[in-house]
Amino acid sequence: MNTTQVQTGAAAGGVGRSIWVRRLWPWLVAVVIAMLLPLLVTSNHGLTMISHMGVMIIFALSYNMLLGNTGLLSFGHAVYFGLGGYMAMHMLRYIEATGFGMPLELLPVVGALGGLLFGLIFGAVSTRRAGVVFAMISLGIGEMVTASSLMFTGFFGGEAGLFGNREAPVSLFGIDYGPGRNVYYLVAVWALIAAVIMFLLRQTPLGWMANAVRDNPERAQFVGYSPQMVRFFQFVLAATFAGLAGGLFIVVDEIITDETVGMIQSGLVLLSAYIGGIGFFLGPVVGAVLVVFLESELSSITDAWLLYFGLLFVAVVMFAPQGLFGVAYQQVMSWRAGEWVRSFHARLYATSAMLVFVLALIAVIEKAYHVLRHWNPQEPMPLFFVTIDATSMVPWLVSFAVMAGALAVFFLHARPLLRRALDSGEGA
Amino acid sequence: MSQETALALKGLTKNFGRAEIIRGVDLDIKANERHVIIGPNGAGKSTLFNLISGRLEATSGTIQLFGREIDGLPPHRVNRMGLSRSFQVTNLFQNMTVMQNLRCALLWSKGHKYAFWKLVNSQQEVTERAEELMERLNLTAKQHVPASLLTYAEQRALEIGATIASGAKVLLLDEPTAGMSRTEADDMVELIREITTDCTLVMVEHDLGVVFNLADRISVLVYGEVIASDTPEAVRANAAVQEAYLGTEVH
Amino acid sequence: MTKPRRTAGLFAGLATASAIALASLSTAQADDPIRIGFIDPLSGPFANVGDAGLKHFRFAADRINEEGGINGRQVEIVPMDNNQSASESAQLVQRAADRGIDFVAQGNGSDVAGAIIETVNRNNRRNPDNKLLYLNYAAVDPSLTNERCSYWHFRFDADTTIKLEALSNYMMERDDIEKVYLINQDYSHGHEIERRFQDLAAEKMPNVEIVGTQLHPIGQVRDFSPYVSRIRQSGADSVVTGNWGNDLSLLAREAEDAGLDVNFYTYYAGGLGVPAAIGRAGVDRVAQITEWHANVNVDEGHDEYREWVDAFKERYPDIDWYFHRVYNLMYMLKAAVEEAGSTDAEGVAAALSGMEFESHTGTITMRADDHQMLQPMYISIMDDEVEYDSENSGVGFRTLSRIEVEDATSATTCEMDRP
Amino acid sequence: MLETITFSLLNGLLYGMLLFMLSSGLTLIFGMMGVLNFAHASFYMLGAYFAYTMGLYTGFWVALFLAPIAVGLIGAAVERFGLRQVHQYGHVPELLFTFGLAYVVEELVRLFWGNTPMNYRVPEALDFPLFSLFGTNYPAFRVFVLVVAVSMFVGLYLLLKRTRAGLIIQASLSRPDMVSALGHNVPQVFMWVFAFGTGLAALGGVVGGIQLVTEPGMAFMMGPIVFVVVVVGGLGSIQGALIASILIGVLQTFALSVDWSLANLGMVFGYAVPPESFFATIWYMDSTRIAPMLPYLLLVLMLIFRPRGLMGKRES
Repeated sequence: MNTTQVQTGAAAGGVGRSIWVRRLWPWLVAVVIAMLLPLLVTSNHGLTMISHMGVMIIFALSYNMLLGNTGLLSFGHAVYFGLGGYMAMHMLRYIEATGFGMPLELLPVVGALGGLLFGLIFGAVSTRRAGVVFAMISLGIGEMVTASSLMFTGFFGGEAGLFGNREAPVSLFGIDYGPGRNVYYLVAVWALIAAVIMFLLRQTPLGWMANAVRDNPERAQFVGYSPQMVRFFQFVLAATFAGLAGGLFIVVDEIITDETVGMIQSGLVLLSAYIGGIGFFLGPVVGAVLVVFLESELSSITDAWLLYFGLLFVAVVMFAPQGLFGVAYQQVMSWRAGEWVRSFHARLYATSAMLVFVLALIAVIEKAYHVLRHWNPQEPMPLFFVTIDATSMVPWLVSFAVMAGALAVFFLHARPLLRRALDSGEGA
Repeated sequence: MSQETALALKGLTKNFGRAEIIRGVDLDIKANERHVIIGPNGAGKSTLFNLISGRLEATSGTIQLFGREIDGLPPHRVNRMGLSRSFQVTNLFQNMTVMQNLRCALLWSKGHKYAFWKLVNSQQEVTERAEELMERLNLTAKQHVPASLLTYAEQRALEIGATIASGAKVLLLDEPTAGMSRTEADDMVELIREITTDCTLVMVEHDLGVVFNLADRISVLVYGEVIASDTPEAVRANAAVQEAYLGTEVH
Repeated sequence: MTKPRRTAGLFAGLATASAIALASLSTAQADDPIRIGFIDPLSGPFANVGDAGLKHFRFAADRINEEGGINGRQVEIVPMDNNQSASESAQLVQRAADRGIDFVAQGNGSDVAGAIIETVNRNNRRNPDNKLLYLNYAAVDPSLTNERCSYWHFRFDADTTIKLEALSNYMMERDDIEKVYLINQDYSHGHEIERRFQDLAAEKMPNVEIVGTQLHPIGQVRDFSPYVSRIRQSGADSVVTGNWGNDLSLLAREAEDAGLDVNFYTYYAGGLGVPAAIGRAGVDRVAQITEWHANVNVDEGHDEYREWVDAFKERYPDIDWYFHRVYNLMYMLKAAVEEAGSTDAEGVAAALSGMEFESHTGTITMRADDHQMLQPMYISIMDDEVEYDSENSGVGFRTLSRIEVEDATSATTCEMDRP
Repeated sequence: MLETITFSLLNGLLYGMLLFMLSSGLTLIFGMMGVLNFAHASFYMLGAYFAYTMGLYTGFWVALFLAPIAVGLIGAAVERFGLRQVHQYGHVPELLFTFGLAYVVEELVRLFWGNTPMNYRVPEALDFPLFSLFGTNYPAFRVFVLVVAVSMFVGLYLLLKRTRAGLIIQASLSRPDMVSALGHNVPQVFMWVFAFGTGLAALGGVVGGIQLVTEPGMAFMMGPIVFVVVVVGGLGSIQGALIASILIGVLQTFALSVDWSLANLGMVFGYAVPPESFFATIWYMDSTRIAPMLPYLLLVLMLIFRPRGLMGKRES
């Protein structure tokens, strides 16, 4: 995570118009993608999923304000997401009951205020220290709020949660928010606004000092900053954006339950941010999109989806701690540096060896699930365009042989080859 | 030279468990003087700095900065009251560039505090001051290099730069020339002399050449006590000092 | 970012790729089989519960298919994993509608059931040409057929009110039940039982004194001994509990360990790991109230249904045919589709509403007022000498009493919106 | 009342000792390696499952010894091929690695043993009531659990205080950098400490799986509470873990067995909150309903006011 700490520095000098244009266009691309996505995704479920992606992007970015920017590992960030969501839901129900004139477009702001409120309360007690102490306090607060969700059923609606109807409030622009597509656009606009703000926040004095406090809290003190206050402000801001995400979430789902404040949700946002890459602004965005996609789609494809999920995470932590976005970024940098030209074949070779290994591993896992979990293991099993009998030895032997072969090729031949290719480049 | 007292230590002690490291230090440092603290290894010089800068809390005694008590305050509060320090072991934001390190050091003193509604890059005053500092530190060419990739001497220079950036009225420098070659050390001394024309300097130093060259006054710290505090000439002549320190270490 | 162009390009590529992947995944097709979306936890902590339900549905579907299907169309069960999450379930309902699935079945968790009702209502309002029916096989919160009742929801299990009604009719005739202790999980299901049973005791069980009520946190208690010692101190002779899963297993085992001599009247002692976890500790001690249990077939001589139960056991040796209501559900759905002539939600709903069906246990009725099934109930107690044991635990259930339909019913406050 | 207190104490102690068996290994691993092992409860679960499966072939008594060893070896492998790789990136990735590992282990357990609870029972030799108190039987197996836990503590204590290996471990609990300074092969030491710690957790699982329920959710259920114990006791302190385990065990058992609420306290001072006011929910909340929250409240308060825990020597 130490690759691109304060990425603003390089362009520190003048702020000419051309730089602004260059800086602006990635955002324009994002806008265009967000606009066009519903043309590709037309089903209601698909629209809900991409709306969830938008929500998760805000949530994961807010999480990264803590972990990536300030070095605070939180196991309870969902508290602010969920409580923000509940605040917004109560407002929605109030609108439904009384006809109060708050437009739907502004409902997420109520969520943000909820996140802000609880961020102030819990932030005050938890940001005195960083590191393990902070992590454990966040865990404790998360568990406490979860436990209290069944105690204060008036607020949390018990285990059944609370429902609302997003068609009840008026719209600022006269939009009908019944159809999922219109809700998606609302999410997209908010996600973009939130992302821009969070991007700019990284470049403010507070954002810089958050990095400083993460790397060297002591030095930060000796330039006049209280690390606790820096953490506190970052924490409160992160909680506010988490609350905003929660407020949007209830607009999409029209239901909120206590699982939104729970450990699983907190774990999910941590996974999203980390898998994407916490050292990059866009890392959590990639992670959020991927995690929502996998959570939503993988489960309908395979029984083993939680195992794949866990393995993916472990693999990222072990082999790509800079995150998937970080890996991609490195490859692009390497491409720019011309390393690809001389190592293209070696790269292709190593990547395909690894790919073969992963495919064989998937085959093994799928077969194991078939044999151990299917009521009738003898039933022919479709696997990679062929149909096999998972109870016979042959497919297993083939898979294991392929796995072992691919690993051997990778470690004994491909990797040394790749190293040599890269080294020779440095020498030249 | 004004006779106002910049830094006053009274009966300062510090114990670690049963070990007494600082054993009742009284010291008055006048505004705008260059005051060097010398003493054998383990005399408690760094501990004294840590007490003054708020990194450690004193066991007893008081510390006053321009007449205001600062003992017991956290380091950032002390810093905001106009006292800035450097470290013996380079202590920078290693992942940040030279420019970023200097800007971070400037933000508070330029009144930006915890602002999250303005961008660092659009603060012209901060940028200009940082560029000015880099110029003085001879680091302009390296402004986009992360601190961790600088040479040792450059890191020391940046360390000093980060310390003086805020324009503190009292500077505490902890062995700024440690580990440097002769020419590097000379450059450093020149730099220090230049930047401390209108502020108070308290410095720990081993290199006696540097000490006598730079100091207006010298205090000698031995086993947690100040045994002498006077002009360089007087200290040089002081019998107790010669016995306790110079006699044993200087040939 | 220092390298905006590169990163943005990557992001664009990734987003486009995933968008295309999405698009390819979600195309609705209406083809041959009649599909039932089975929404329950198939992974995570409650997976065993959902998994057992899925096996029931699959087995019944296969039977119907062997018999020629429904109107000549095959029945297909589409498993959908909701992770026991209400909001996840709401999404799955949408997905089912997208895929042109006409029926969704769910059972675990009244919170999830509530979310599904809401979503189905909303879907049927917002997408009138893609309507869904919700077939509920186990969620027992009374509100689902009272204040929250919906025309699109059909409940095949007896709700809490009905179960307690039946239980109280049994208890009022037993003169050895004098002191009852209520221990329940601290959530709406448990609250409902506590409240409702107290009302019933006041109403019609003059012989029964409630000597204590206790709510405990759900799924959190590892050690029930404090509760057991309270039950002992209260002097209770019977305990009524709606606990399920570990909360029931641990409670019963603790009672056995401590030598507490009371009878437990439970909802869920008969399946999903509980018999194995309680084992012989429950003999003549742990009773359940259900719409059926395997030894009913022996007592009442339902040979055809015994064959069904045996075949299920052969196919899934780890568990037993437990949800008789899945049988009812599937065959009533079959009858309704045949009557309506299509799987159109409105037609099938009209046919199901008020349908009378000859099940193995007698005539059962889907009450038209609130779409609540009315059926006879059985109170049975653990016994290690019956023909069918549960989940290979060595203990099964012996009928204590059969409660006829008229004693197992309750009024409804449902005011249904009908199309 | 005496009955309630006696049994609460006994049961609290028992539950506390179970917690201790899990947390001693965790605190050891943390103190030594600085790794907060999120997967620790997963090894506890593996202990229970291994013992159950082995017990089918070898009987309980052999499994009691074999299962912890087998799990310890798995722990060693996890350290050798997983953690060590991650170690270079720092403590946060290490922690996240174990976080992911917990997911994977749970899924694998579900895969191999299925979703339903195992029929893992008290061995016949211990299946009798040992004594009877106030008319309630106290099963022999519980006493056995206590005996195992106490002998584990004593054994651990002697190992740490009386043997050379123990002295090294102790030294490095307070000063991890010492180990290498003393010329020990640090990775090797880490591996065996990790193996040993996970083995201890597995031993807890062997008896805990019987006392509680052996099912795939058992790790998730125990995981957070073990953290509470270790943090409250003081990271790296075995004695602290023991005290905190018993404290939390007894605290939770008491909260569950005594009906109590703030209103009771209020009555002493002749003060009551009107039932319809905002704070009434809290005011009239039974202690039994607050019980699951108590350990976490304790955790947060402890971290705010005394971050090094009861017996800890350093903060983190």
